[in-house]
Amino acid sequence: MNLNFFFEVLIGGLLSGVMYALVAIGFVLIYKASGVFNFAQGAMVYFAALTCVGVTEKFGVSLWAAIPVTIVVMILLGIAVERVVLRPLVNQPEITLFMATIGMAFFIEGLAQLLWGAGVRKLELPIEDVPSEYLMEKYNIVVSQFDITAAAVCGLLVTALALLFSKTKVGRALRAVADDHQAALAVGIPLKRIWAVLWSVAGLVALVAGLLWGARNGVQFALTFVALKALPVLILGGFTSMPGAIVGGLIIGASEKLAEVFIGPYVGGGIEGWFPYVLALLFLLVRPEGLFGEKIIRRI
Amino acid sequence: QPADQYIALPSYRVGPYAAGGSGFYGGIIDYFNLVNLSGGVNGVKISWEECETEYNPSRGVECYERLKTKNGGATLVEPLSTGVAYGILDRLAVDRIPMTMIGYGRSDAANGKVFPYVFPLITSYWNQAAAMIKYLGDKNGGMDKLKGKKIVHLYHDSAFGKEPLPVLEALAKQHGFELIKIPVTPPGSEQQSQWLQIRQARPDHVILWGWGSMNAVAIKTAQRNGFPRDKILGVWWAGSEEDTVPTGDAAKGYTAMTINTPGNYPVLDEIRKKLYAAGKGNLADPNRIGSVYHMRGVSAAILWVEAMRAAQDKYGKGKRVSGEQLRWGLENLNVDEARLKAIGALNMLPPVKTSCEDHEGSGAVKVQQWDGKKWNAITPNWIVGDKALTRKLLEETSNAYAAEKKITPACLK
Amino acid sequence: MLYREAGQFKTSYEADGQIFPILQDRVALLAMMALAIVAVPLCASAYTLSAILIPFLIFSLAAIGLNILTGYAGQLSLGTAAFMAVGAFASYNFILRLPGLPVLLAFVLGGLSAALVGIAFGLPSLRIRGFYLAASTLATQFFVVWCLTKIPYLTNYSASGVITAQPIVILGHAFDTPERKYLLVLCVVAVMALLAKNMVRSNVGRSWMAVRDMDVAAEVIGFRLMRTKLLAFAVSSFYCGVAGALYAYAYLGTVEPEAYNLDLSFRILFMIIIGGVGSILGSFLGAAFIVLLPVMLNVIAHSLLLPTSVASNLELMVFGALIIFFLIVEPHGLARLWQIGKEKLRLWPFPHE
Amino acid sequence: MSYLSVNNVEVIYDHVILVLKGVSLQVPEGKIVALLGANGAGKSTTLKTISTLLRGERGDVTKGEVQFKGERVDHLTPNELVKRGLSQVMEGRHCFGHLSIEENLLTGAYTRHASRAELKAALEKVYHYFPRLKERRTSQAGYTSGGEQQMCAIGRALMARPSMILLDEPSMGIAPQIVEEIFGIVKDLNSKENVSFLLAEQNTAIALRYADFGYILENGRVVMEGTAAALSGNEDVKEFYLGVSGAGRKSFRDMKFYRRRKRWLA
Amino acid sequence: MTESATMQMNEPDVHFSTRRQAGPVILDLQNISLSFGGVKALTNISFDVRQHEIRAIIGPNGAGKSSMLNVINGVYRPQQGQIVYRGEVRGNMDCHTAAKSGIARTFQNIALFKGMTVLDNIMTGRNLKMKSSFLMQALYWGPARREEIAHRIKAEEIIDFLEIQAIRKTPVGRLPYGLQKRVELGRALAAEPEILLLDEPMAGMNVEEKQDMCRFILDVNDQFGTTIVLIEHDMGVVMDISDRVVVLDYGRKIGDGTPDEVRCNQDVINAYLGVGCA
Ligand SMILES: Nc1ncnc2c1ncn2[C@@H]1O[C@H](COP(=O)(O)OP(=O)(O)OP(=O)(O)O)[C@@H](O)[C@H]1O
Ligand SMILES: Nc1ncnc2c1ncn2[C@@H]1O[C@H](COP(=O)(O)OP(=O)(O)OP(=O)(O)O)[C@@H](O)[C@H]1O
Ligand SMILES: [Mg+2]
Ligand SMILES: [Mg+2]
Repeated sequence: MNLNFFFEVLIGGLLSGVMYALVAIGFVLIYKASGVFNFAQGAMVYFAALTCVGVTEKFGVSLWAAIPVTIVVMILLGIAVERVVLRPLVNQPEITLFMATIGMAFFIEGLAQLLWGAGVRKLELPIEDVPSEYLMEKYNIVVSQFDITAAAVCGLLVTALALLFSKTKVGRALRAVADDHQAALAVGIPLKRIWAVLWSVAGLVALVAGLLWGARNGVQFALTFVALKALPVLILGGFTSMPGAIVGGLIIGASEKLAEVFIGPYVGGGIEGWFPYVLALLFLLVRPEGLFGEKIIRRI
Repeated sequence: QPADQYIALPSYRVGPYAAGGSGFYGGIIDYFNLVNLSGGVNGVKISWEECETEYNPSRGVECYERLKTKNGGATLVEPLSTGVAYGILDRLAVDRIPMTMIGYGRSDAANGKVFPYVFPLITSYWNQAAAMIKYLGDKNGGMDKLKGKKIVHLYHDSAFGKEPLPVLEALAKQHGFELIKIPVTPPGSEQQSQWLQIRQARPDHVILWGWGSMNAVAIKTAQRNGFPRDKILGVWWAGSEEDTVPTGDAAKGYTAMTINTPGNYPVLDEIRKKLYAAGKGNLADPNRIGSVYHMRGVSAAILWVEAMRAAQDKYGKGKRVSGEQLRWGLENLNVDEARLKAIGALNMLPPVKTSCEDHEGSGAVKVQQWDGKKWNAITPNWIVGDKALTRKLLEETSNAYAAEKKITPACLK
Repeated sequence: MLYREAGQFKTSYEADGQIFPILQDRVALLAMMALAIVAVPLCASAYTLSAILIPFLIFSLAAIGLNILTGYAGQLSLGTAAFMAVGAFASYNFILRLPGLPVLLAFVLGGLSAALVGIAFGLPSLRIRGFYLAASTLATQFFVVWCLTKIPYLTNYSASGVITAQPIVILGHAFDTPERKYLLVLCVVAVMALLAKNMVRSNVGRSWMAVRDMDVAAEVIGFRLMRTKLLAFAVSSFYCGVAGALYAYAYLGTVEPEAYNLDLSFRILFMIIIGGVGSILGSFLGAAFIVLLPVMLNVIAHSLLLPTSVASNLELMVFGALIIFFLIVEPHGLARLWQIGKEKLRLWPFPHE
Repeated sequence: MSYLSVNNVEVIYDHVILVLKGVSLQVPEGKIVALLGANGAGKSTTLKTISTLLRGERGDVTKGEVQFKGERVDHLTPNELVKRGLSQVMEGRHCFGHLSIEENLLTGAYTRHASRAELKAALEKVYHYFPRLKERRTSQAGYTSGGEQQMCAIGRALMARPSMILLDEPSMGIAPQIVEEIFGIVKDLNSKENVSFLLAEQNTAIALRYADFGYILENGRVVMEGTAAALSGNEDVKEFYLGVSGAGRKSFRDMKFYRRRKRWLA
Repeated sequence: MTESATMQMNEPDVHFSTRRQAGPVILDLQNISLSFGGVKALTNISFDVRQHEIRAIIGPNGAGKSSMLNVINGVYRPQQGQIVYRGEVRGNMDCHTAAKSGIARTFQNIALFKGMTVLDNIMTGRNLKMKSSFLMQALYWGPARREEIAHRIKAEEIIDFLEIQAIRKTPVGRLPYGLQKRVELGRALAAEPEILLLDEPMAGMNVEEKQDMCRFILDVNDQFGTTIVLIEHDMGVVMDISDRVVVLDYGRKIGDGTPDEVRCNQDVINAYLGVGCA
């Protein structure tokens, strides 16, 4: 086996994994802080990216002007979600909230296309998506500059959010909310405000993911599907852990690429669709709460 | 009995494939409106109704069932979706409504003896694949030059992506090139591993049998891995503006198959002038007039209208024809260059001549290349692949289908 | 005060254990069945039968299946469509390979195959819980569909990987018209719904619910977690498998594995959540809602003469909004709403107890 | 003027189950008021109505109003109520299972803008009241014993430094010594910091011992009210809530099978 | 209604004098130690339970009482020590086997099945006695139907006994706390256990309700001869109804004996009771 090729696949996988992690973070954020599995995260990624591009197109402004506008839109969306969906559903079972987020996903998808049209757009960030020449010459390994940048952004986000959760009073309150809405209300945690803020932050995370994924693949409806790539990352890393998202992403990314390249050809290929899930599942058999997830308390 | 010629359009304008759906159905409706403005088909106005399928087979079937009985009964249906087409395949003969599958669906449906009501007009996947190999052979300086070459078939891992495999495999054997099959799991938003494999294999050509978002990702990932785009040849589903625009410059030089010669045509001008200028165009964005999907829609509508004329010639001019009669019209199409010229669409699509044995009627395609802004045809003439080979395959599989379904192959009158 | 139990005394536990202890309910149900069997095929148009009622019934069956697993046994699953696919493709192969096999038996065999697959993929549920399990069930979804596209034997070496359902012939009668297909589906669904109702009101059902509500306590009481959960997976997959076979045979006809994609799994999940998690009736209500709502929205949107793309997007938005709306009005679904309605009716004219 | 007053409140659960049928009660400033009543009388519901936690349980207040410090509060959020100084200890503990005991306590101080030192002092105070919590401070609350969780819930409410506390069955599952201690703390806070209490309690004897005033709830109605002394002296209360009848306390072993069940009819 | 139900269950109150005498040791716990990570929940605890007796376990919060019950019915596996049940050393056993061998229990934090009705909850208690296959149950036919009805009759007896007829079809989630405790007792009774483990069955009840509960416990003990292990913080109840009491503190046993002995044990007074004996 060609070792160089192996490393190329490995590195490519790790970097793809970071891209998955970027989406997974959005899930973790909401789950960790409210116990809701936010199915609409993918739709939010699409919505954010499309809004950003839509604004540049419609008003003829530059991307840098469109981003603040999109941020405002995402914050408004976060507030609206809290007001319209979450507030009336306080203290309901997880599955109900999960379902509500599916409803939201439909709504947001429809809204995005209604506002900006169903067309496929391009989004160009000032980072070129070509192999880094330095690495190419030095190590003869093809790694895109873009991916490296994305990895850096992702690392930054995770660090910031992990700090938020572990070091601040708000972080503690968020975890409390995830455990017990009713008790969180009783101790005076302002659920409404916290949720609005949280969903706004999730919107911003979605924007970052949307920009990077959009620049990578074009801004189109399929952006909503990247959520499917993030799910195995999520269960492997643990729903409640920011670092878990990154580590899970790396593991999933690398192993899925290696599997596809080195095992795929023997079984007809295309195993990337289920391989990460099966891998994560096997892993869960050993640790049912994922790598870094909070232990599920089962006690009587 | 209403006087209108009513067409059922189970369309999709939301969801992952909305971009294609809105262009295609937009083109159809634009052309219908144009025909109606000039008095209809020998005075018979065309009417139609859309129904959102979201590209979902089950909703598509519901749409079909709902639309088919309206306005005195639908006389034609076109779902632009393999899943929906399969879902209603069995019902067509019972309902006596012809269905066209312009450039998709099962290739062996071109056998009118087994599938009397199904029309994969212009080109099926098999003929398209054959034409692709023909083009690649020509490009290399003759089919014999293909010997020893490596061709990657990078495909959407579904019925759609696997459809051309029998043809490609047969041709690989025949011409001695190596066919490397690499599947991409739908929806294909990540293709790093596939392109690494491709880079590793160093193929001479890559056939991109992709669909939807998979195409843009493929082109981008090729760029990221430094694979030259002009070595990639896409199937027509991978050859629209929707596939290249989002990739920015990455798609420059990328080639793809098409059944329409890119460019401008009198019929499009007319659409601009008579419809869009008057605010009656169907596309939200007039810049999409003449885009690949739009043109394909217009082409579809042109063929249907010609079929209506043919049927009216036989069954009574100036009168609405029934589904059965329109089926006859579709089976006896003869749209030659002269006719196309009269319509204002000369060269926009290849001439089409159908018969009971051949519901496809052409099999001719062109290759186009993206220059960063628009598509340009790079083959002056229509390309036709090894039709004898596809014919043989077609007979085999369609007869197997007939046996399984207990159908006695026969031409309808 | 038409609807009341006053005066309807049960003198035996047997009488009290009936599925519908209240006379009015029984009468209503019988009337409905009579209507469904006699009147509907006579009066309903082919469109209503083949585009609304047949899919409605098939989806109801799948929803019952999922409801057994998710609603009763508490194991959230996103792999329903995969089990449906197994049922369909297995039935197809059984009929193909065993000529002369009765179609109904093939459906049962299809269901059993789905049950086996269900058991295999249910094994992780012994350790994995909640959303972790839900996400893991996606493995089933993707893996099964992948197998169906990769193993040509399963699709009888069809070039494109589609199967064409064989005609349904039972005892020499061909079920080829919408009316007949409808009657067939109706019978299958009615019988299976009855069986499901029996299951959930007897010990198996209680074991599922016990595991759902508090698995540790269930174990302490003496239920075996493994057997209970796996049985739930098996029964649920059996139902989904039969539904999948009907979906192929009585509805679509020609199917590709893609027809059983994640989207379908989600639609069935919507059905049970909207209809009522843990309610057989809810499965029907949910299926009706999800089948009818888009159709209605579509009709309404188009009658408003909006541009089609606007109409389609609005449709999607309204659909999403309505899901949220119903969840807010009644998180326990339409079945609960129905029950509250009945309770209100019973108390009428007083507003509450 | 009373500190907290509940006026003629009616509550319906799930649109059909009428639970409170016009409950009115008052808590004067700096007093301890006991809310007594059998299982299902509606004590917890009353408390949840006051703290507006009812909404999360599909309960509706269909009539009546709640006033706190002379202001109508039934439309406020629990968070605003806590900020105004009204905290609740919910029935059934409701600790945050995944948070450690100390983190649980700290969430209690969420509404306070306290410095680190102040927080530390507050924590120490709670630990002083409940030494057991100090031992278990780093354990996840989900894994502590029932009684420890109960202490944690009470401690958490104290962290907000409320001026009024709604206590729902503070003694449940607590060892007798600690029960006395808890009531000692209540008295302590009441006399030293002028905190008012409304406590729903099943342990009538001890509740009446510490309370100034009491209400008895039956079937969603207030059937008797009076000073604690008056209630303790009442024959019915003695028999049904204190377990002593004419002949003094009866052994639990010697209960008759058919007791005269007196119910107040309102 | 209440009265008639009670009537059929109980003979006139003469049986106090004829209370069953405690029999031989049925359950013997020897040197049990259990710890979770660093927390030692139980250290080297031994005590026994005799047939037909009411054995109370008391102790301050976090002493390890509930953990003890969890050890007895197999939810927790002790790191050390052995359990002799009915004369046989019991190996590592899971809770299913414990249930099968006649140990039933209630929980401190009510562990009812919230989504089910009272009747269904009680019926779950009888699951080990149900034999018909699930196919039969699906058909609800023949033996399955007869079995269901037979068990229903048993369940109804318990409902009558506990005087909860009026709520038999109410979902338990809606019941007030006290009634839930009663239903939980019913579920445990439905298994017709040999040993009944009760974890604070009277928490959150007022005197009147506690009296009811005591009556139920005594009756069960009396009529069916069920052995009862009881955790309770109400000393009045414990001292009145139990035959022998074990006292735990910080995972250690600090006292064991009749209520009166325990009440006057200085260690117990220091650690738990606070007040001396009269
Ligand atoms: N979420 C709910 N849905 C329906 N009914 C409820 C709900 N919560 C409580 N109830 C009913 O309301 C009545 C009063 O309940 P509440 O909890 O207020 O009683 P309580 O006096 O606190 O009793 P306990 O002493 O047992 O705690 C009970 O009959 C109960 O069944
Ligand atoms: N699963 C567990 N993991 C970690 N620690 C545990 C676990 N179960 C119990 N403990 C600890 O063991 C100790 C004993 O707990 P246990 O529940 O047995 O107490 P208890 O005597 O029942 O107290 P209470 O009267 O408060 O219910 C407690 O400190 C508790 O925190
Ligand atoms: Mg209460
Ligand atoms: Mg305990």
